[in-house]
Amino acid sequence: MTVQSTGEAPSLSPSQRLFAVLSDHRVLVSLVALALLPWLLPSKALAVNVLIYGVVVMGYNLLFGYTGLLSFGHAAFFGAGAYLTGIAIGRWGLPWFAAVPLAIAASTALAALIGTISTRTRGIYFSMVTLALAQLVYYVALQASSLTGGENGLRGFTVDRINLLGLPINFLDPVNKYYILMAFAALALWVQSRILNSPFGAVIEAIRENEQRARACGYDVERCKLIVFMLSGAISAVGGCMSALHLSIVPLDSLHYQTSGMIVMMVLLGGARSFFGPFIGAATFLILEDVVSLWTPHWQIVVGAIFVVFVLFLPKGIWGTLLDGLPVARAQR
Amino acid sequence: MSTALLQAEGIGRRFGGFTALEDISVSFARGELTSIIGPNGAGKSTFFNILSGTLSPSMGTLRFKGRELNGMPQHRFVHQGISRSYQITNIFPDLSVHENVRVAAQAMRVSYDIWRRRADLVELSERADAALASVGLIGKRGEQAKFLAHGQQRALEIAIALVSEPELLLLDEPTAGMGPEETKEMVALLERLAERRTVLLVEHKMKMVLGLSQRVIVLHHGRLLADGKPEEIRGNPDVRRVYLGQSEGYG
Amino acid sequence: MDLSLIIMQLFSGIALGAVLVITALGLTIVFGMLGVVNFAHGALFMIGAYAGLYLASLTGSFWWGLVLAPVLVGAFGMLIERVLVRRLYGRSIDDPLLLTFGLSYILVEGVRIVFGSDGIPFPTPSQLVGVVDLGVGFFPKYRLFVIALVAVVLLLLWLMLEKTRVGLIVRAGARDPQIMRVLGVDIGKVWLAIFGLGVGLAALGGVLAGPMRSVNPEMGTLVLAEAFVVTVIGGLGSIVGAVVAGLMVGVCISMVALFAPEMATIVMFALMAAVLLVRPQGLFGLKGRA
Amino acid sequence: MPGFETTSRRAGLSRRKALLAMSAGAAALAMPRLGRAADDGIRIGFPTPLTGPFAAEARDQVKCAELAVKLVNDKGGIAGRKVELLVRDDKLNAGEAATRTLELIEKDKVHAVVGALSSAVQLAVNEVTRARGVIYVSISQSDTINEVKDFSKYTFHEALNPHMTTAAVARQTLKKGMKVAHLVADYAYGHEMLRGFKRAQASIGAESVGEILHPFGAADYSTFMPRLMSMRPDVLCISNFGRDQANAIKQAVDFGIKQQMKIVVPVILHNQRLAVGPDVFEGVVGGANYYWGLETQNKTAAEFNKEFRAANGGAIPTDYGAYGYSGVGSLLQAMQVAGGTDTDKVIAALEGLQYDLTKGPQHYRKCDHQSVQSVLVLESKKKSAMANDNDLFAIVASDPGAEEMLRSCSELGHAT
Repeated sequence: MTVQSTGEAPSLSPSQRLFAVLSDHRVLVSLVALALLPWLLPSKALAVNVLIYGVVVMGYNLLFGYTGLLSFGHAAFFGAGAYLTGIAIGRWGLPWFAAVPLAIAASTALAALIGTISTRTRGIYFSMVTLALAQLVYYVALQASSLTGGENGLRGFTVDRINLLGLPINFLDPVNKYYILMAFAALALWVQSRILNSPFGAVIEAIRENEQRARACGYDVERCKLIVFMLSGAISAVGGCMSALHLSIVPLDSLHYQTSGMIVMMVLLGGARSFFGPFIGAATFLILEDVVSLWTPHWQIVVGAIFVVFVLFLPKGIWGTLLDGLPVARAQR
Repeated sequence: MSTALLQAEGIGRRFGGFTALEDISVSFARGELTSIIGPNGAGKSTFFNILSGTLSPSMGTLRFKGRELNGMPQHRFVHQGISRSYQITNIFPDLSVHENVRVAAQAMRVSYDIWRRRADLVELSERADAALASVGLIGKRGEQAKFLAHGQQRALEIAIALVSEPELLLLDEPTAGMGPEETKEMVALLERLAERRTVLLVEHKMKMVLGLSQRVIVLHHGRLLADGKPEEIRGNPDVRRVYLGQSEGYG
Repeated sequence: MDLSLIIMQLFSGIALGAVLVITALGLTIVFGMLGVVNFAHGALFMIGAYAGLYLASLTGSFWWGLVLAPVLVGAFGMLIERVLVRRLYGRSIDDPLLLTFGLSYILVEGVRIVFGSDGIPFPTPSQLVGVVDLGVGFFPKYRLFVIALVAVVLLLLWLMLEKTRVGLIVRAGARDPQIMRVLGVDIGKVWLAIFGLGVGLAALGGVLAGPMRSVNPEMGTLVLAEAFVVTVIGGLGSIVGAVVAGLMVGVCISMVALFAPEMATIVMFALMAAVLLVRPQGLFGLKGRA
Repeated sequence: MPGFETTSRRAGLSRRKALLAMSAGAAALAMPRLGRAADDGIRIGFPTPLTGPFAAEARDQVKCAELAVKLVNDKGGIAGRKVELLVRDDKLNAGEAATRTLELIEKDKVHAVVGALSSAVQLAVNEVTRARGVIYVSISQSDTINEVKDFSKYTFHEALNPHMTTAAVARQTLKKGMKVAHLVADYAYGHEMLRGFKRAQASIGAESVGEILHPFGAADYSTFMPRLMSMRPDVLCISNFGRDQANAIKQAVDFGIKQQMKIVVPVILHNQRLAVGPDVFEGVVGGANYYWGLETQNKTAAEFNKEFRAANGGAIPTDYGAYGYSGVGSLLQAMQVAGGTDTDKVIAALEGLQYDLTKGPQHYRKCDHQSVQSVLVLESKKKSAMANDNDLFAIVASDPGAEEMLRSCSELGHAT
């Protein structure tokens, strides 16, 4: 995953070279796959969901996969992104292109707040504190119903037309909507890729690998954790903005800890610590839920069992396990 | 005393009701290789952890190049010029050998840059390679650190500590768990390192310490028992009684 | 405000806190010994309520349900430890948490399949129906019984920890698992027993809550969040902490209910955030663990 | 504890049925994926919470909706076109519901949507349908959807609303000079119920002695009981729903509240009464859209029960089930009148429709599309007074439908 300066390059087979090229252009590869997605899945609504949750989980992966911090409260940032987009458009009358950056900025501020408290703790404590603080956000949203719509959810901000360089585009059309939202995803993918390739990207991996050593190397570990918490929250909030524009409502459940749990499930399913894992995990989870819930109303038992199996036997997720199995890929690691 | 690089005055440390360290005052001159010895529970590790910022002292002051270090968080110590290794191998196991050292080098320059490409920071990569070369690991630079042999991992940790170009290098039992062959290589490495910087060692292997060090400090029950040249320590009756007699097996 | 009303609220708060204490205890003991946060704790609480109800209807007596359900569910907990959780010792501390999270989905859905997704009536045992005049007002007999029973369980637990060899091992092990190796204890067996004890306490909480609440597959969801808050406030792994924090949260909720009832749920999360700001390791938590 | 076995057996039976219904739905979804646009059937989307705490209600709704479709298809469909019901699990989650509705509209090209149980879900579905000009008949009891902010010409509300039920219940239980206390769930639906009660109480001349808002979804209500008792009211109005209602009543009974005062709820729920048992609910009075026992005094109800029993092995339809029947049924009648699925024609037909499907005449009011209908007031029976397991309630009154029972159009913000 980490980009290494080219030293003595071992001789690569053509397939290995192809793989190397693909992972060097991982953003492009992701975008091509995403562009095909709506034509492969049974419905456009499902494809948009993969897009949205892919971005949310990708942001979460920065924290969980790359830095090793198991947050159980990431719904707070997904929800905050969605709510603030909706509130900015519906209540304050802002256009969507102003509402989205505002929502991301405010969600990042929320991440700074929650991060300041939670990064003071370590290990399991961190998980529980993030969980409880996110629940606090949930209850605040429930109570502040004049702003959020409370239990009824936020509505009344349907974006039906988007003006692109003077060209009005019907945003209710599922295909248009998908590709416009894909632009958000592309931006998020690019930013995530830059972060991972940056010096800071190396720092968070070092912290995950060995926090004590990272500190002894001269890194302010607590501050780094706070920064990555904010970055992670910001990227997940992008997914929230997309969700608000897509559904034209914000359900209160988007802040609930079960949403956080779903995000964790998705990243584990796809493979933490990998660039493609989050989207693969989101797609697998959502398709699975779609298919299994058609067989039986007890789809949760299947989802739960699959999750248990992954924790026990495939902790690296689908993509991680695939990489381990592929000699082509192993040379890259 | 103006030449002292690091100066400890009346250092003490308590854990709850237990006093691990009491009233230690020593100073370390530039260019010396000093070893700290003492039987188990003598307070070596506590003292070492205080010198490297891992623990803060309950009392006393610590000065580095005349600047007080009390209350400074651990990560700032490296930036002052104090770098350490750990008794139990402490590296980044899943990263490549090169990345292990490169990320340590990076700490001295950039921490929070989220936008530049790290591959563009060529100078850091070169410095990492130089550090690897100096501990003889350059041939392994592409391997995952956890697959190195034990002795090589210890050398890697020293490279990590070295790459910050510390004025004071603190090494906690660098030969722990090593066989005679690996130990010999490590001693040679330590001698080379000591030529250019101040080194402080915590060690168990008596013979090695006495042969290698210019100065030896002996701790016992959290107090300073002896401080002097190796030959003085060898002749010190107190040291013989509490330490040398018991640790024949380490010799 | 009326003094008698405040005293009544205090009783309500203690009764509420008593159930919180029992469930949080199970969570905290398992964490203290095994370093495992059991995310299925809420689901096992719910299973406890169903098991109590089922056993009560089978034997015709609430009391059998009260005694047998924690034992049987505790044994089920031991099975979970042996078959699933044990495989994860030595792996990342996140793994048992994730595993039990998945497990909670299976348990809740399993109960829906067996007992249906509606609630099921869990009548108060006939001996405890009705109210007692406390002088300041009427209070349900059953809730007084819950307070008393929890006090007895706490006493027994305390005696076990302080006076028996098992207790010694548990206390030593909670401080440092290495010590147990030195003592020559079969850690595997101790962990098995502790996990069973923790799950049994969750089940006991469930049976006790049964006659007070609607028994349904989702009843554990809120309880899990509450138990988390209590253990975090008290300090993960601290038994005293769980007791103090449980009662504190209960009384806090009931007092807030008097002045700003709609805030009753938020208050415990706010309390937790406040405690964490001052003491990240919780009121009675060990510093190194936080 | 005999309630235990009967409940689980009942659940088991209906579960198998639901599974069958589900797999049939699965086949229906999987098969026509290729040639959806080609066939000329009429497709009605039906989002309902098949998973979650209201699964039992949802299953009853599906059965009733399917019955309504079957009866129309048996008579040759609408203008020769067969009607198809596309059931989707909304998981009681507004986001899930919105996604499913988008799928129904974009992929399955449904002609109309009927359904939703929770207030949040109906508003989410409505938001999606109204933006896309698809008719939606809501069967959730909250009336936020009738207010001008959420309303659209595509929005119809078949269910009762809190204003109607509280008025009917208050008329039967409150008298001039009575003291009334309120325990209210602190969210929009709870506030709606409280508003209804207070208005009815003011017109009757009863006096409010206090109100307590409780957090939505709370499990413990004991902390509110001492204060409620200290208010010394004659009647306690508990304005919440589902599990909240069951928990609140159960704990009020524990505190001996029933000895001091009468407990009254806006809507008395068939399934919650089953979940908590007869002893707890004994004497509680509440409103309802439907109760099978109406068959002894109402011909339509007898007819509806007969059809339902025939289709479901002798089982009786529940309150929420009846909504599924009347919601889909009224829409299909309007489509018959319109002679097809043309949206504007169907809307016009719905607005002019007089229908009688379960309990007597109903029609949609022009300004807000609220269904004007009768309200039942029920009292939960004592265990010893129950003739059989289904004999839960006594009918206290059946208030005939009238527009005067509703909030006025101008009050809801509509142009009059």
